[in-house]
Amino acid sequence: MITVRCFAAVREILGWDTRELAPTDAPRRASDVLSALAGPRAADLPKPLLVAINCEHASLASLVRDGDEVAFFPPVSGG
Amino acid sequence: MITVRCFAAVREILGWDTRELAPTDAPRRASDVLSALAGPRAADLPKPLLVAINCEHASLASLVRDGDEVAFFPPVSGG
Amino acid sequence: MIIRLQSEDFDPEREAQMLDVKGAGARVSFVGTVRDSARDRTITALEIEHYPQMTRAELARIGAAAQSRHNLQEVLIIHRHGRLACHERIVLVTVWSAHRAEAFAGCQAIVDALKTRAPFWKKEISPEGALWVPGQTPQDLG
Amino acid sequence: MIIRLQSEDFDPEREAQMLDVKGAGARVSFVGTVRDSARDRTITALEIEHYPQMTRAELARIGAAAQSRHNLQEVLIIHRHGRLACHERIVLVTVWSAHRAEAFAGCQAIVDALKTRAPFWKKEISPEGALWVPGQTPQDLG
Repeated sequence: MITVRCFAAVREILGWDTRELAPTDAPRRASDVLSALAGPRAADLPKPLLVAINCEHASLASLVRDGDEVAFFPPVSGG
Repeated sequence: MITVRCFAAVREILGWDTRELAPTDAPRRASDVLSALAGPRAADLPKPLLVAINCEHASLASLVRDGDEVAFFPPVSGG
Repeated sequence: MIIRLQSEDFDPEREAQMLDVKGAGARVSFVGTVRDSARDRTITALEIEHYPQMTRAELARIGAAAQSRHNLQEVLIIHRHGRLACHERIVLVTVWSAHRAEAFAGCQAIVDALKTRAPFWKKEISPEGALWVPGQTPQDLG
Repeated sequence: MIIRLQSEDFDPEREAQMLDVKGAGARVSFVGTVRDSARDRTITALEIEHYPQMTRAELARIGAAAQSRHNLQEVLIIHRHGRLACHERIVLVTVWSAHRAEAFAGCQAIVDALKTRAPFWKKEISPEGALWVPGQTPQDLG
């Protein structure tokens, strides 16, 4: 399974914070994972949208594999 | 009177920390004040030699007036 | 290197003393606090959300990168999350080095990286309502 | 702005708290301590001589220049003199600003100016004997 997490404004817009997604045979990019779960609401998400895979910064074009945790969130503001 | 003060290695080399010097009619530069009090030992002093007049950084070429406090010291190392 | 994520407040000096770094010569600390106004609004509180597992990993990467690049003897990062009232401390970054230039550069590099890489999101609470603080978008993420 | 010259030690956090600066957002502190070695010699103590009237005036000038140039809300400088054992604190510079970049730049500007403009001289005491620390010569004094 692929675990998908959302934070901050992304979580508020999509209305959930964690989902599981069954893996597919064909390789999927983070953008495909987002489309599969966000549907038409993907258009409302903040831009730029940041992506992390397994707790490391990644991009919408990064490949997601079975067992990965992929996260979507707005630009961060730590410190 | 002109008050002359020395610090750190300058004080150690000259052997005193404060002297008074009677003013003269002709204007004197800080370098003249030093020559009048240090004599031949002026050659042993650390280079560069820093100068302050009335607690502000100055130079050996700065004019010294009656009532001034002039100080001679090596480069500083605060902090 | 010490990395701590917590909701409670901290005493910056006590935390630094506990690390007991000897002979470093220079120590530089940054403390960030909740401002009482921002974007022309009065701020009464800040709600800080984060991504716990990633935050811990990312702070460790940020600290380690600064430690090796700026020759730091020790690094301490404490970042709070949850709801903080205005004027409360948010974050502490303290670094130790033999020389002051490295300590300043190392501390600033960590604080800059927190702003662009550490997965925290802040919501400013004001009498007019709540607003997400716009984050910074670095060019080199991923 | 608070400028203090003293032979006694100080608690950096307590001194900063006493100023009670509100709503600054960013606070940067530098603490300099006596190193245990320098120039390949073991250092057991440091003797700091200064020029009291000028030190006070020069620190006030340095603090005021940084405050206006870097938009600092508040500046605290505490510098010790006399004989200090190794690892003891020598100096504290703490500045407050609305933004972190100004706070870092302002604190570093003050620490840099202390090195080149503030009339302190340090003698390193080691088992091999005592040695004056070579000072830095800035180009723009006077």
